[in-house]
Amino acid sequence: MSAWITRTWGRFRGNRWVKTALSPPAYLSLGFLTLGGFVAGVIFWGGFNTALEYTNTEKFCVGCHEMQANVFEELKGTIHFTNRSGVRATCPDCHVPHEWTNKIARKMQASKEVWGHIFGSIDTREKFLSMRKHLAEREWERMKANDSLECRNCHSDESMDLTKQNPRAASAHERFLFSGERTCIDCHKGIAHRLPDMSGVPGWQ
Amino acid sequence: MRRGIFAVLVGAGPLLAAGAILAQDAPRLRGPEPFTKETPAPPMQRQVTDDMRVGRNYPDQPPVIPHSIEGYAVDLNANKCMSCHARKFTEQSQAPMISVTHYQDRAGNTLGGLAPRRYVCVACHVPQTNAKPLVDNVFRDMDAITEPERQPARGRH
Amino acid sequence: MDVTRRTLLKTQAAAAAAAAAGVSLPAEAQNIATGEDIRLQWSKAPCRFCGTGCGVMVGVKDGRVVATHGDMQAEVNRGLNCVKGYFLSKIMYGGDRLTQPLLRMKNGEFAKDGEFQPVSWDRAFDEMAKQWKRVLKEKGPEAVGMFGSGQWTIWEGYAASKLMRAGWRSNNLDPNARHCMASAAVAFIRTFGMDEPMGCYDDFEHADAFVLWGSNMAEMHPILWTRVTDRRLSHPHVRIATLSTYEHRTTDLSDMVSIFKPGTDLAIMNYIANYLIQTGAVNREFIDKHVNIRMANTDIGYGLRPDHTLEQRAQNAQNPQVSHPSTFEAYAKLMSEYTAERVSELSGVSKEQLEALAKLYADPKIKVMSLWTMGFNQHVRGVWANNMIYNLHLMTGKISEPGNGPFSLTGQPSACGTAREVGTFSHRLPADMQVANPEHRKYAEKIWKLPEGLLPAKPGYHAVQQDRMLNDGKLNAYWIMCNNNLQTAPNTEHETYPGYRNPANFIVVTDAYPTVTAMAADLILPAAMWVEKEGAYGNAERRTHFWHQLVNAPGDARSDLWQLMEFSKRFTTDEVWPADLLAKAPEYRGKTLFDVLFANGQVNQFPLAEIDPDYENREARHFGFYVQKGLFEEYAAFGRGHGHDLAPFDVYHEVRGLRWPVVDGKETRWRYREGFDPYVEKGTGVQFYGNPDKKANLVAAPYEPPAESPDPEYDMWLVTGRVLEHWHSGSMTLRVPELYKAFSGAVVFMHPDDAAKRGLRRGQEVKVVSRRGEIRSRIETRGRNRVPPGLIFVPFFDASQLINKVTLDATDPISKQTDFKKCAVKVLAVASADVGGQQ
Amino acid sequence: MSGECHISSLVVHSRSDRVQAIIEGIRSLEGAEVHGGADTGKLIVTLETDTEGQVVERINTIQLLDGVLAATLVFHHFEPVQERE
Repeated sequence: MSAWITRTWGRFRGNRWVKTALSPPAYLSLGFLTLGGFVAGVIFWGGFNTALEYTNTEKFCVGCHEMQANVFEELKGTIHFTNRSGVRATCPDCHVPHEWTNKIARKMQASKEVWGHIFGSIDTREKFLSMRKHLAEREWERMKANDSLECRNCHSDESMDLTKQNPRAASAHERFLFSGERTCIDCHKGIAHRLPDMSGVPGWQ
Repeated sequence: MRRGIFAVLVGAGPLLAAGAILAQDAPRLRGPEPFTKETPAPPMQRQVTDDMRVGRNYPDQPPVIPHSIEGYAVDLNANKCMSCHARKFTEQSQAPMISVTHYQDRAGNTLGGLAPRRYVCVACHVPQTNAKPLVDNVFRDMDAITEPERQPARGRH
Repeated sequence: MDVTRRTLLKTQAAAAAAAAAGVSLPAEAQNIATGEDIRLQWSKAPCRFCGTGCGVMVGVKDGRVVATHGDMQAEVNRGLNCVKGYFLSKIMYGGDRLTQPLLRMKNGEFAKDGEFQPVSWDRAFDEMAKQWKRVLKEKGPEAVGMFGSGQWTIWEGYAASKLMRAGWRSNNLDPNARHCMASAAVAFIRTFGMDEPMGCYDDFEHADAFVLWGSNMAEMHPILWTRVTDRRLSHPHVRIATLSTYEHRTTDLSDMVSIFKPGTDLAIMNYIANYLIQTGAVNREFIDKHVNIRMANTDIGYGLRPDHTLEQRAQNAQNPQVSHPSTFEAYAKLMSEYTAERVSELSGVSKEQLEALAKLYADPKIKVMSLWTMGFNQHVRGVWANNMIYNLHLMTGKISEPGNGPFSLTGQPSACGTAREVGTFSHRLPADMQVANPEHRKYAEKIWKLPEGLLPAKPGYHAVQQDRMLNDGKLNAYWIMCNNNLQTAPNTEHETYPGYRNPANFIVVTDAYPTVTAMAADLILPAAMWVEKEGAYGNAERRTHFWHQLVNAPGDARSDLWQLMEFSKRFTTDEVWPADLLAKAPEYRGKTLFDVLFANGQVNQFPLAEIDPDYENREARHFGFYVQKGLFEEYAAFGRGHGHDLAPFDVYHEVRGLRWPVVDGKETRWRYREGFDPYVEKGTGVQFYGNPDKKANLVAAPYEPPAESPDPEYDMWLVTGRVLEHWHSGSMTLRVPELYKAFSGAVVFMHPDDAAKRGLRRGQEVKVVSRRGEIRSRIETRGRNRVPPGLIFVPFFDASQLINKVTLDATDPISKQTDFKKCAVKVLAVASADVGGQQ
Repeated sequence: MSGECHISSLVVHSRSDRVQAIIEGIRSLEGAEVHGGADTGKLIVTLETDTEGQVVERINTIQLLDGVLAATLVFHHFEPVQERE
């Protein structure tokens, strides 16, 4: 694998156009280069962020058939889609970290999803269902690792009023959430999408 | 002739001698009066979520569910009910354990876990809304019959 | 402090004093009740709801039902009940039980526009007899009719059939099972020459694959679903495939789910047939030996009124039931049109899914059980749909053996036992005989000991036709028993209600509760229900199941059987039979219908002494003989020796039901198969002996579209049906608080995108409007049913939201069964000024 | 109504030849019930009264019945009365 990368990189560097692009400029002034670099940087950076923000909308997410027909369709029947006060969660609210570094990291992971889309690895319901466990586990792991950060962006445990929760929920939160023994995703799996085969998942049988 | 039918339709405002009906929901049982009248749809009822156990009418009645089960999976992948009511999870969840009868298969063998025939919990156990009963039910608890002196007057709240 | 607490404290106080004094107190002062006090009398009975036929144990104390639970010894359910079954104890105790007859009166006289007033049974029957005699005299037997029930006990249906056909000489008798099972029943006879399934519930424990065609067993047949899921979860190789027009609790537990466009199930079955033919999966040997190929008449209309354009345009609306002998090659040619591409496009089911489904049928190693109920039966091509599924099983030979077979589920507790076996349809007699067949009539007249030529030959009005004839003033004396047809018939506002209130008509409703139908009647007769009478039901697997009377009905409420028999005393043969007939048989002159129908030396041959002394039997005590036994034994004579054999009466009180034919004391589990069915001759393997040539008929038919489909104005499909917690029109289950509170009112299940498109939210009030009528309801975008865009589902149990004002009265032209699953509607927000008030 | 409910029990030692008369005497008192003990002469009696004073009053009355040897209070419980909604 690494040999293949080295070889490919070598061939890439060997290309004439690439060589030209990578050699130092001979005729341009330093001022032009500095200013031009700055302007290009602004355009590039602004464009990058705009594009990035665009990929952070639900519209973008459900632009793919895979998301539209499977996970988004399932979300529609849940409390995160319709509820009392009309505050709803969109795809990126739960699946994209708000903080920049994490966001970029998540976006890089997401390139794999684009790959999957292009090569049709879940382009039918059947394929999606067979992959569901794998996909879900990845999200659970991620949320477990960041202590359910995306849940907490809206559901802060410090702002919870136990008198407004039913007794069962209040006692579970007191025992497990406030104590730090568990994080949100440990108990609240399958609340926005249907569950994969849960055999072997702790807390399920 | 047409007018004749119309007169009868309008005149049909019958009153029943029998039975006490709570007025606001009566159309659910008997329909509008007359039949052709447009009936507004009452609001959808809220789920009971107070976690208070509800008494059973007799020992074999499956207990009703005192909490919401909205979105709970009972499918080939998962059974959400069992993640609290299975024996091994009740200590943590403090939920009642599934009845011992639920460990028996169709042939009467006692199994190590929930019998597959009992997998669909909601076939027997149902959540409740806080809708007011449409009409009194005068079913009498067997205790009320065996020990009438111990019973409060029923159905009069 | 309530009385209980006071009593408890006093008990403690007394106990403390007794302990101090060393005195032992008598039992009643102890803390725990013991001994006789808590002893209950337990007896068996079948459940009174769906066609599954679960056994229940009923606990009685001081003349009241105080407990019920699943009968461990009942083979059907082995101790389980669904939530409705577990609450059977409370269905008889609704606070508004009818306890006396109620007649619409003004100034002490019957008046169509009067108000209901309590009257005695005598007064009620006097008025009823007067009206019946008036109608019979003015218009003849064709103007009297009766709408019965698949919830009637066997003897109630049998007594009704005798009274209608032999007493009043009218075949205008139809059961509500017409709305429920007619397509299945007709297709059974069309294919096998005999009604009802060849297999039984034991198939559940043997099948490798279950294919559910439009059936939501998880809600509608929950206990049979426990047997399917038990099989699936205990045996990993087992697969469940569900085809439906929307997703629901059954699809949750299915391995393969195919959501198809309403009505295209026909095309899917023909695709599978084509696949079997193309891939060489047809069992030619089985076909050659046991199957005839026939072609059905096509373009057969939609069972609407004859002046409807759809009927006038249809080529074969007059003879929809006809089919012609054909060949397998012709059949294969017809099926070859149903390619995966075409059917996938038509149905919306992917080619991959279609093929996966076809493979279940094609693979000879996979034992397949096909299951269906209203999806097929309530279908404008319901008979075809039933035929097509038989075609698949006949082509593969997967039939009449453990685990392999098509299985028609039923919706009512005695749809099979009473409606079909007893023959309470407008065209039938007991044991699959037909009124149009002179031999069959003669046979019936002989068993009934009645003069030859008495029974009318012309089939009577079927359910939907009865409503139309009432509406048109051609059916004028009408008795509705044990059903709630004004809530459950189609297009009620235009076709059903006007007939009830037509001044030319006298409408009698027998029911236990004031239902929508009862409220629109002229005379209401209070009924005894379930274990308030001795009864017998027949379930979907041919199981006949008895119960004893366990408690008395309240007040003056009386069983349907008592009402039918008692009312027959008010007519003499001279009043209702033609003079020329009586001239030929003068010995019948001057007798009451009760004398000739029930006191005929057969029905009244069993004395009261034969009744189990542990049980009350009000009807028997009233008439002076063991009524139920007499009726049953006379009825059983129709089928014994003809493949419908029933066991002796008393046996059924001992066992948890038996599956007919019962030959030499043994029930039959798989009919038509050697080794299981005693009627199959040795060495033949399989014999479909219902037909004279002992072969089954494979009846080929094409796909034809529904009567009404969505268009730009009425842009949604409407599908109606049931929910788990309520049974049919809810007249019993809505009166049980726990069941009412479990599902407290009908809603419109709608896809969230459809709601969003119309600016509707969950819980918002809407109008559901069709070309026939409209109702107001509320939007549900979540919950147990997940409908696809373009389709809504509305249950029919809620009388405040009478969805059958909206449905279309199109029927299968062959079976005359209504299609409650397909019509076009639009859904509109209710103007904010009109929104229903808060409670 | 006073707002309290007092439930108490006593053992009433009675002369065996007077038991029937004593039982009748006790039963005629408001809120008093005899639960058993006639065969041994040790009657088990409960009292249901509105105040503590009434308990004492009833015991005095019982002690004065002809044939009563002793009336001993064994159990006393009271709680506020909450009318059911």
